[in-house]
Amino acid sequence: MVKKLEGVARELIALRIANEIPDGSYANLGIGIPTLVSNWIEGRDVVLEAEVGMLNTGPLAFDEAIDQDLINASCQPVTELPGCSYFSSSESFAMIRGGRMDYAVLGALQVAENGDYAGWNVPSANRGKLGNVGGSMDLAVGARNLFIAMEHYTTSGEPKILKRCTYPITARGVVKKIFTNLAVIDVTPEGLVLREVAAGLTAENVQSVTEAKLIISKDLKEMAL
Amino acid sequence: MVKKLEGVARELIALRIANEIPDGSYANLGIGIPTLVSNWIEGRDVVLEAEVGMLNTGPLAFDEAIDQDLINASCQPVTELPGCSYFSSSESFAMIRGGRMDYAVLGALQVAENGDYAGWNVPSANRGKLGNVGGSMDLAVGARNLFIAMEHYTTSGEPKILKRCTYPITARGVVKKIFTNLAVIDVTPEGLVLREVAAGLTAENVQSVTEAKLIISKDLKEMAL
Amino acid sequence: MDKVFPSVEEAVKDIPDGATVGFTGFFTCGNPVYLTRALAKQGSKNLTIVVMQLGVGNDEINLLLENGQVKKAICNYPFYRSFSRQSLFEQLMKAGKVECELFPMGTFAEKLRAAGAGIPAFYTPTGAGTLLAEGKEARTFNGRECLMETALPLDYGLVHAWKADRMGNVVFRKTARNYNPDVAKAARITIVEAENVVEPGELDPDLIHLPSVYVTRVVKVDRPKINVTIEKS
Amino acid sequence: MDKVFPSVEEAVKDIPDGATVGFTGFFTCGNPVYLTRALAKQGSKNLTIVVMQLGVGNDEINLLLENGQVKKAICNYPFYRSFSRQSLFEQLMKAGKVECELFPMGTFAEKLRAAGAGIPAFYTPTGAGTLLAEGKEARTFNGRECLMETALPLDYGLVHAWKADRMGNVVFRKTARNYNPDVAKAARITIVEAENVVEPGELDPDLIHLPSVYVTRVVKVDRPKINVTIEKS
Repeated sequence: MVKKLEGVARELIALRIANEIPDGSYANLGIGIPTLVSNWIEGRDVVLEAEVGMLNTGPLAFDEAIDQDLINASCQPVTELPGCSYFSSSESFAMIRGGRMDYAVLGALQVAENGDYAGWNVPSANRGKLGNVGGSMDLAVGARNLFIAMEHYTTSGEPKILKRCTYPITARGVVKKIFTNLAVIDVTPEGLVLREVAAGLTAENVQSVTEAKLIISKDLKEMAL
Repeated sequence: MVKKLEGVARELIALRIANEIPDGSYANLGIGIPTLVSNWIEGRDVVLEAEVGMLNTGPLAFDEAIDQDLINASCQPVTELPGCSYFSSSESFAMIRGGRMDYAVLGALQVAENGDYAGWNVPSANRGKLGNVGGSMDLAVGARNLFIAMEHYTTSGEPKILKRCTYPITARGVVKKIFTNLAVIDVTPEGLVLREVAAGLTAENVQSVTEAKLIISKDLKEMAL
Repeated sequence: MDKVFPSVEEAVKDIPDGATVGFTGFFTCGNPVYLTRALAKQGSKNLTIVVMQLGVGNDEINLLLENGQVKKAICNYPFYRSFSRQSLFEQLMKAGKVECELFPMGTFAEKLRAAGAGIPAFYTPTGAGTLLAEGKEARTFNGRECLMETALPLDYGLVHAWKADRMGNVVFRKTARNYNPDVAKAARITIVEAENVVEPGELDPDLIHLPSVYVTRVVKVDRPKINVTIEKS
Repeated sequence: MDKVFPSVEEAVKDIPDGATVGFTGFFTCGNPVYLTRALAKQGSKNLTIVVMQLGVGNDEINLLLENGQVKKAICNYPFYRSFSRQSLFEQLMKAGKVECELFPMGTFAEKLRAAGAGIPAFYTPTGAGTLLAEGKEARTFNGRECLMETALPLDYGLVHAWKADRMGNVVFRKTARNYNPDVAKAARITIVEAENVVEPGELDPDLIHLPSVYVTRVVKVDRPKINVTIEKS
C-alpha cells in the first residue's frame, strides 16, 4: 500500500453529493455518509423518502420534539416538513422498486467497474448467508440514479473499488457514480471514469489505491465543493 | 318443455338467500336478484362490500340524499352505514381475491353440476370474446362461499342448470349453492343435491326443468322463507 | 415544489400520438372529465386508452371515440348491459375500427398496481380456465391453477381528485377514489385535476391517499356536475 | 359487529404451537408490544415469527427468543449493525437453535401484501444475481432478470394501532404505520391492540388505513412508552 491519502472529510463527500442532486428531486439516503447528505439538502427543494414509510422527512428531532411514532429508516427520531406523507411498508417499496426515487445514495463495502456493488454481507462477520439486507437491494434496483458514498479504501488500506466484487453483492450493474474522500468516479459502459480528485491529489494517487483501472477524464477537475 | 312452473318471486329468492347469510358476515352482492338480497339484510349485522371500493354500503339514496361521489358497483347512488370505509380498486379486489368475502351472491346464465358457472358472455350477443366481465371472475374465485341466484330456466324454457356449461364460463368448480324460483340446490362432490323446493312443487317438477341429474336430499323440504 | 399548471389544456398539451393513457373512474364516478375533454380538444391520435368502461356512463370517453383518437381500448366493462343497445364503442369495434383487450376487473386493477410497484408480472387465480385465459401462461400454486398477468404501465395517467396540495399530495372523496390511486401510480406522467388545491402542509400527512411522488402536474377544476346513471340515452 | 376483546391475554389465547405469527413494527416503532408480551406469557412453542428485525430495538421479540418459543424467524434485518455485538438471536442462530430466512425489505413487504391480495406469486428485480437468489426461479422481463417470490401467508397477525373502532376499522399514526397494514392483511386471524377504541362511525370513512374486513379482534391498550434507539444495551 502507498502512504495514506487523506482527501476530504466525510461531511464534504456528503456536500459533493448534495451538489449533484438537483432541486425538484425525490431521493432516499442510506446509513453512514449518505445520512450526512441531508444536512446539505436542508432548506432545498429536494424531498427525502424514508423506507419506514414517509416522504419529505425533516431534520432529526431532539428532546421534547421527539415523537416515538416518527422515525427514519435508521431508527432516529425525525421531524415533519410541510407536504410530508406517511404510508405502509409495501407502499414504500412499491414506490422505490417502481422507479419513483430519482436518486438513492447508499454506502458500500466494495464497488466494481461493472457497476456491481456489495454492501450487506461481510464474510468475516461469520453470519453465513445472513446479513442486514434491509432495503438496500430494493433501493439498488429501483433508484433511477444510484450513487455510492464511501471511503476510498478500507481502514487497513485495502482497495474498495475493484475489478470484481469479492463480497456478496447487493445488486448487479446498478451504480451510476462513486463519491469517495479522494475522488468522483462515473461508472460507464467503457469502465470507471475519474472525473474529479480531491484538492492536492493526482489521478495517479487515486489509481494507486484503486484496484480497477481508471479512465482519466479529459476534463479531470478538482472535487467541486 | 313441460308446462311453466312459477315458483317463488324474485324477492323471495332474495329472502331465501338472506336467511343463508349469518350475522357477522362480509358479503358482496352482484347485479339482478342478488341486489334484492340487500333489502332483506337491511338492519342486520352483515357488512356489504361494493367492488367500486366501499365496505358497509347502505341502502339506495334518492333525491337530495344522492351524492355523485357515492355509488355502488351497479352505478346506483347509495348511502353510508356507520363503520363504512372507502378504498381503491386494487385494494377492493385484493380483498375479494384474498378471500375476505364470506359470501358472494351472483347471477348466472348457466350453472353446471361440477360447480362451473357462466355469466359474462352470451354468444348470441355477437360480441365475440368480449363481454362485461367486470368483477365477476374475481368474486367467483375469491369468495369463500359463492351463491348463484337466478331463475331456474330461461324465458324460452331452456334449462340453465346443466351437465356442462355451453356458454363461456366465469370460473370453474366454484359454486356452493344455487337458489332459484323453484329450488335450493347444493353443489357437492357427488353432484347436485336438491335440498328445498318451492311450495306446491315436487322434486320431479324441478328435475323436469333441470338438465343435470338432481340427487334428492333425504330431508328434502319446502323452501324456507 | 409547485406542480400546479394553469389549465387543463396546458396540462395535456404534450400527450403525443400513440401514447398509452389511463383514465380513472368507475362508471360515472371519479372520472377526469376536464382532462379528458381537453385531450379530445387537443386531438392526439392512435391512443391506447386504459379505462374501466367504454362510454357507459362516461360521455368524455365517447368524445375520444367520436374523434377517432382511439386505436385500442383496455378495459373490463366495454358494453351497455342490454344486448340490444349498442354503444359507440360497440359499433366501432364491430366495424373493426377500434381494438379491445378485456381483463377481469381485479386483474385490470392489479396490472396497474403492479406497474406502479415495479412488479413486472404476477399470478392470479382469476380467469383460469376461461376464454380470457387464452394465450396466457397457466401455473398451479397450492393445487390451484393461476394465470400469469403482466404489469400495465401507462405513459400518462389522468386523475380526478377532491383535494391536492401544490406538491401533489392528493385526497379522494368516497367511491370517487376507485382507480385513481392505481392509474396515478402506473403512469410515467400523472396529471391530477383537483376540485380543491391547497398549500403543502394543509393536508394531514397521515391521511393522504396518493403521495406527491406519484404526481407530475396538478390543475384546479370546478366540481363537475354528474348525472349518476349508466342507462341514460 | 363488535370485535373488542377484554384483554390481550384473551386475544392471543388460541395461538397454537407451530403457528406462523406476523409482527408489525420497524425497529422501535409500531410494534405490538402488549400482544407480544401476552404471547410470551401464553407460551406457545415452535412458532415461525415474521418480523422486520430480531430483537434489534424490540425487547418483546427477545422475550419470545429467551423463552425458546421460536423455531424459525423470517425477517429482513436480523442483527445489530456492529459486527462485534451479538444479539440473542445471533447467539441462538449460531448455536443452531433458531432457523432464519432472510428477504430484502421490499420483497418481505410485498410477500405479505401478496398473501393478503390473493396473489400466490410475483416477480421482482430485487435480489437477482445475489446470494438471496439461490434456489429461486429467475426470469427475464423487458431485458431485466427478476426472481419469482411467493406469498407469505400468516396464521396470526399482531398489529399496533393508534385508533380502532369496535368493528375493526383502523387508523395508524405517522411512521408507526409501517408493516401494520401488510401484516394485518396477510393474516388469517388479525389481532389489533389499539391506543384508542371508538364507536363505528367515529372514524372518517375516507381516512381509514385498514378496513374492518381484515380485523378479527380489537383490544384497548395504553399508549406504550418507547425509547427510540436501536443501539441501547
